[in-house]
Amino acid sequence: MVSLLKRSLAIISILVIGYWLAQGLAGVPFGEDKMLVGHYYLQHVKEQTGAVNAVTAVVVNYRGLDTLGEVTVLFIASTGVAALLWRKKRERTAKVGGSPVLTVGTKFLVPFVMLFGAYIFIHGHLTPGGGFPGGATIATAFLLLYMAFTIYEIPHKAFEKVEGLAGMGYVLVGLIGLAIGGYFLFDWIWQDWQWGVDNIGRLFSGGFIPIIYTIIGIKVGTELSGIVDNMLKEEVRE
Amino acid sequence: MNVIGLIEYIIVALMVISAILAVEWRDLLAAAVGMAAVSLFASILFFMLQAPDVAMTEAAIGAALSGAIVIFAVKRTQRFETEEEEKPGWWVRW
Amino acid sequence: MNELLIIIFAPLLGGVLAWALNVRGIRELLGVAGAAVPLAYLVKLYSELDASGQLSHSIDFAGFTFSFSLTHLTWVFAMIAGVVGLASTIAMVSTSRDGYEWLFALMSLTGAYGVFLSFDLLGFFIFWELMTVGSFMMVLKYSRSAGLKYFVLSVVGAFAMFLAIAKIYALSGSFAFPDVANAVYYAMGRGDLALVFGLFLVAFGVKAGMFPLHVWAPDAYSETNQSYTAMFSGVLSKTGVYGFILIYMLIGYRLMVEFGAFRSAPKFGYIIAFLGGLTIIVGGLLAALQEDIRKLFAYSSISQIGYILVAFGVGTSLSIEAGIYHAISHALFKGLFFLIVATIIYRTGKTTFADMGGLAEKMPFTFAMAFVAILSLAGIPPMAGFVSKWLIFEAVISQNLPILGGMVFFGSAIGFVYLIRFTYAVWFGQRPTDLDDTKDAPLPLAVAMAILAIPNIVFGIAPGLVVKELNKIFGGEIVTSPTLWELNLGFGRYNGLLILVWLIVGLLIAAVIYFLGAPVRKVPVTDTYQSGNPVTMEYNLTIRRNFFLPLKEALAFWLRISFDKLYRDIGAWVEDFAEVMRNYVYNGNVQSYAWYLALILLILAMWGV
Amino acid sequence: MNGQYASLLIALPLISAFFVPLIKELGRKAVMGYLVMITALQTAIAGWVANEVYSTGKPIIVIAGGWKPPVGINLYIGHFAALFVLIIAVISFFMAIFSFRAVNVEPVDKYAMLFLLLMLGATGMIATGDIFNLFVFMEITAISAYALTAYNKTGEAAEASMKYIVLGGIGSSFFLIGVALIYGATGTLNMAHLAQLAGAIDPTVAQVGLALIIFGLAVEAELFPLNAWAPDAYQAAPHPITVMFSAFVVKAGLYAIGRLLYLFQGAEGWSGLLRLLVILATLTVIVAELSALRQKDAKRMIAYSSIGQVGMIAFALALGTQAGVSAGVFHMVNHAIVKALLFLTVGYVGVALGGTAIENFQGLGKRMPLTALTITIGSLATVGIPLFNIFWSKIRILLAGVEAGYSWSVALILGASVVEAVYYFRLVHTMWFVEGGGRIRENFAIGVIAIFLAALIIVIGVYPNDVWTIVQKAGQDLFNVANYIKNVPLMGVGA
Amino acid sequence: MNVPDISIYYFGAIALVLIGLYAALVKKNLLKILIGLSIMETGVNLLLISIGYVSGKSAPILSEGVGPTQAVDPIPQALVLTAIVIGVATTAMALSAVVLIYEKYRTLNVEEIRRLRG
Repeated sequence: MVSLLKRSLAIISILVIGYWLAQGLAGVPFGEDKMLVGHYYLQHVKEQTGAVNAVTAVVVNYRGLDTLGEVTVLFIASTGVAALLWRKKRERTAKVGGSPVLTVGTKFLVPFVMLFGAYIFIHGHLTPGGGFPGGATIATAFLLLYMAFTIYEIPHKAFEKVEGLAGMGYVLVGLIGLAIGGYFLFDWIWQDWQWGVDNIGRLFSGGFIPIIYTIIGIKVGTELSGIVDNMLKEEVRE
Repeated sequence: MNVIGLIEYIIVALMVISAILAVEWRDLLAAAVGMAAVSLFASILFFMLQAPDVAMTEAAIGAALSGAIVIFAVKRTQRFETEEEEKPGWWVRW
Repeated sequence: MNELLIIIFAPLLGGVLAWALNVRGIRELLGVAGAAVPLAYLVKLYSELDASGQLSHSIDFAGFTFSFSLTHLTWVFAMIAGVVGLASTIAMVSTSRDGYEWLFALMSLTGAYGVFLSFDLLGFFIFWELMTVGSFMMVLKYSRSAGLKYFVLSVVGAFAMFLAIAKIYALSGSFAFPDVANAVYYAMGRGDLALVFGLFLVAFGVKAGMFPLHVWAPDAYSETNQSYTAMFSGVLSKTGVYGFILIYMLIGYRLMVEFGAFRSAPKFGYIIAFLGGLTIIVGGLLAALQEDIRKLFAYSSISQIGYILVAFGVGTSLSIEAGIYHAISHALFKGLFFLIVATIIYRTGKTTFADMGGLAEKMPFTFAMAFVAILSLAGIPPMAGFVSKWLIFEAVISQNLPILGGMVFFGSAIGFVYLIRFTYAVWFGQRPTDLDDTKDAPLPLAVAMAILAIPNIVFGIAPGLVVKELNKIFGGEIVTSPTLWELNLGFGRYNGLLILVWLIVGLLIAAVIYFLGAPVRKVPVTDTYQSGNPVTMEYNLTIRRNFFLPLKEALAFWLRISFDKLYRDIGAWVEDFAEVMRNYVYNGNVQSYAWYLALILLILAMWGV
Repeated sequence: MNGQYASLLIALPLISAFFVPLIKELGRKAVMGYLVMITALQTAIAGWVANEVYSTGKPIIVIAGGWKPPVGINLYIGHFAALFVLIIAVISFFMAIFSFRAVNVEPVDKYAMLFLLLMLGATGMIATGDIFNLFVFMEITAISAYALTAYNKTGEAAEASMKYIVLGGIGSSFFLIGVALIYGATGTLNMAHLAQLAGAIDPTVAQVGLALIIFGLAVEAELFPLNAWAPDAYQAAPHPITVMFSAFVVKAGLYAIGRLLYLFQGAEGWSGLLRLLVILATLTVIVAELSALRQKDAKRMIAYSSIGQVGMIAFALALGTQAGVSAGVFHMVNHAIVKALLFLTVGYVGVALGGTAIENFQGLGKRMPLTALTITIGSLATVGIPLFNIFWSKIRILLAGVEAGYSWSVALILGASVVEAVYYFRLVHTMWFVEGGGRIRENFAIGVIAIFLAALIIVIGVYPNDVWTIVQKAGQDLFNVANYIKNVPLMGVGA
Repeated sequence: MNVPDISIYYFGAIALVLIGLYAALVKKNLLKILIGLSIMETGVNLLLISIGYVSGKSAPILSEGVGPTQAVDPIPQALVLTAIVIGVATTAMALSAVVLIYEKYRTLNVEEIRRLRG
């Protein structure tokens, strides 16, 4: 095993670092109200963005650029994984399929999982959860298919196009905001057109948050399944 | 020490233990499961910290997908951490 | 007054154009024009300078203000650069083949002009670097090791100077000489002052070739286009000498006040003088032991610079004037010597004494020039060399500094020794068969040699010309010269014309005896020098092959301590240390790299906690 | 076209990257042509923004989503950001042209996407005015850098990328802890708002938080012990990517350190951290220059030299004086041009002669005269010869260094640059004065770029006044936090 | 040296971060280091959320029952949403690099993967 001296040295150093971090954290007491900008958000989220779920409003509307960056990061990850594991001819090497319970269960469950995923990201501005968990749930649906069937493959060429289109959609929404409202990623549906101002708390409210979350949901779903697909294929040596 | 406080301590302790096990286990598959467990406990903690969005995301992405990806990576590389004795001059190799 | 800028940048412009239009005819023309224009301007400006005493011009460029000025002192040094630079460029017409050499030779000339004419430390540093790079690229073309040794030492010097300049700038906030002078005088602490003096000493010592830092000179002077070496050793070493004068001008007074005097010479001056003395001895001795003609003159050039340093070290205005006078005469006769070497190599292609001999009949003009140079270097009366050496002797002796006086006398003796070796081995004796058809110097080289020989003679016979200029630098009658031909120091007089007349009379008598008197017999000349011990091949001491072998054996002990080996060892050690450190630090193991991160976190933690 | 259209700097590369999968089938030539067109468009926009900022003198504040700064995220495109976004765009444009010739490993559409997103990440890092947004853009740059380092799919490339990932991952995690601490202490994420509240933070939290943030950024900006990944990443990445690494990815990290360092002037323990940074920066210069001495591979040698120069920039930024910061920014601009030229030409030699080992450079003067000439100009510039551009910034940095009282570090840096001169002149000697093989025809486009960069070096070297005035404005923008706070339209956000 | 009394959540978060760092420092297997890295990111996310928590307040879903003053701080939750996905993206990239390394080097031992050094 790795020699005792190295492990003990490691433990001592992480303890010292831990002590230092703890001292830093002592200055930020747990549970106290440390909010400054947070209060502004909580007070104004309803009338400024129409979303009931303050986190979603912050994620999509107030700090929209972060989420745009976030979507790009996932896009880079899926492109990077595809670029690195790219081979001329690739095939799935799974030899044994799922047990009958899994195969039958998957055939029955997959549509519902996808539906539930769609539900999550469509209702992002009302109930907890948004584009990311929704997309991830859809990806788990595809994962189930991969687990159950040895020959199943997602149509990755089509998925890449969907990813591209979804990404472009998001930026286009932002650019429309720039064209109409004068600011990039400006929520013109809520601020300019005043749609759904009256029925806060129901589906058709929250400005462009549902639109963006749908786009993110589809994008995250396709990207994560793309990553899973790339991971599961190996090169075919003639 | 009310019940909620006790549950917090238990879950944090479980999380830290599963983290230590995830790092110490020689079988990489078990380590991947350990990592997923850490992520799961973290998701529960998020729930207790009044952050449902994050809890769902952590559960969906952290536990399910990153666990799955690591398992696929283990599938394509090697299952067990190879064991070899400590060569001299362990601190620096050139 | 942007003539000063024209003087400085004309050579560089000429060089760049010569490099760009790389056509045989035009390139040479542009190069020589580049060197001639500044000389013409200097002469034109002499009258205005005489009237106003100082012509200055300042431009602000890249956020700094650069000021240039032409004073009597800088005029003298600029004239040295002009004359020797022009001669060297004319000589390069025959010896250099491609535009590369023209570009960098003229760049170093621009650097030299810039160094002399700049009136602020930053401009001084920039042109100093430019000069170093120009001369380095000339040497790099011929040999990498010599080039790199030269570059490393001179860059170390340049960076030492930059550190000193930065320290002064941090204090005074501006680079101009006047502000620097009073900033150093009023505000600089004792420790900083010593550091700045040490750094300047290193910087100018490297370029002048002072004793411990002279190792680059022999290789650099010999491993490059020989006609460029005339400028290299003639002009560029003078920038080092000018630097020492700068030390006096800028921080000299404060140093004297701070560190006091040592037996009538300022303490800091005595250091310079002592190192200069060592340079004379080391340069002279090593020159005598050389087998290669270029190396011989390289070492002799170092030892002559030693004279100037001794003169500056003594510190009286007479000695400094003598030093400058010797700088002028050294530039002239050393430039002349290297042009002669260039001609010999150009014609015969040989560089070591063993393959040469009996060239006097074949190359009469070059031999005449060599004769003038030899007289001047050895310090025989009618030549400029004698006047300057005489002034230095007078200055040193009048300050009764016995050790320095001893070194100076030893230097002129050893100088004579290696000159005999050169004259006899190259010009007289048997000519090897393959040198029978060697022709005399080509026109450009001949013209160049003439340009340098004439002032050698003129300044010897009429030293008043030079002394009148030098007195203007110091503002007083340091060396009175009643007529053009006489010098009067109060405790010593010299009359150039009288001695010339007596010399001619003596020559006439000798010629009469020679032609009429004793019948001349063809005497078979054999190099015999056995003095009793058996003649073995490696101990066959002819004038051409290891003539000074016994001297080398006598000095064997001292020769082992060579600074050249010391610097090479330091260089090798640094490289080995770098390799070991790199393999330890970047050992490729990502875990070690993670440990480095943890280490930095620990440092932050420890320092924080 | 009001200032808000500057957000196109972020939107354009993003939307064009997402567009690439749709034109994937049109083949390698179309994708590469598309890449060149997009980078040209980005250069045009960056030029317009720079002109706008420098003519009006006022920074452009891009407000994302219409919410004023402490509530929303703002992009602060001041003098510095405008200058550097332009540099990023121009160099990406050149590298897009160079990629035509240098990148022929298969999934070229993926390369184009990652190329654009690397450019986006660096632009975002420099323009953003919010520390978490800085983290996101840093991640975009980092992850696309990981992917591009391993793009050649050789064993070494994957190894270099893995090292970069492990170290970058640890660095960004600690950066996030720092952001968490600073957010916990102040309650806001906007840089201008933070600068106002910096004085009121509890001393230990400020010290730990600031130290962690600078630590996270230092891994990205290659300070001494943290830059162990850099030589491998530079060597293993495709040639155009190495140019982008050394020209602006490192600079973005350095800019972030500079910006955050001077934002937190009010905070506790600030001057102690500054001294530590100066020591680290000096160590970076020395170790990097010494490591480059006996290198067998020219690209790795220039990578070390680039790290050394980056260390010098970090030294200048950490001096804590206005002169130091302006000198550092001037050196950033010069270093970007010179290193772009060097890596471009050495990369091209690697492409033409197969591999960048020093042996391939023998007699390059005869084989590829144009490339050899430009490499020589680049080397002379890097060493700091008077008539070239780095000389001016180097002396300014060293003067500021001695003025700030660090004369020991200045002496060491001067020693290191002597070492640098030695190994560069060895390369020059191998190229010109050693016999080599037969003549090789040189690509026209790359030749034009190389000549343009070399000419730029000499022009700045001979006449640096204009560039110096621009750079001084950029330096003030970075150093003068008071007018940074004044420019950002902060909303009063009460508890 | 007073041991700072921090809450259990902070302790858990720091513990995760340190365990992740420990894995990177001691473990020889590359995959184990990446697992450590992922655990470290989870720890940081937990730290971010626990900084935003205000005791006695409910989730920031401002439905009828919860007014603006009873909600926890939404900003850290927004940040963590992004950070989690960034963590997954980094892990995915790292794993594909590891797969490539294993294909070329046939080993995951960190001390053997050292072709680029010096």
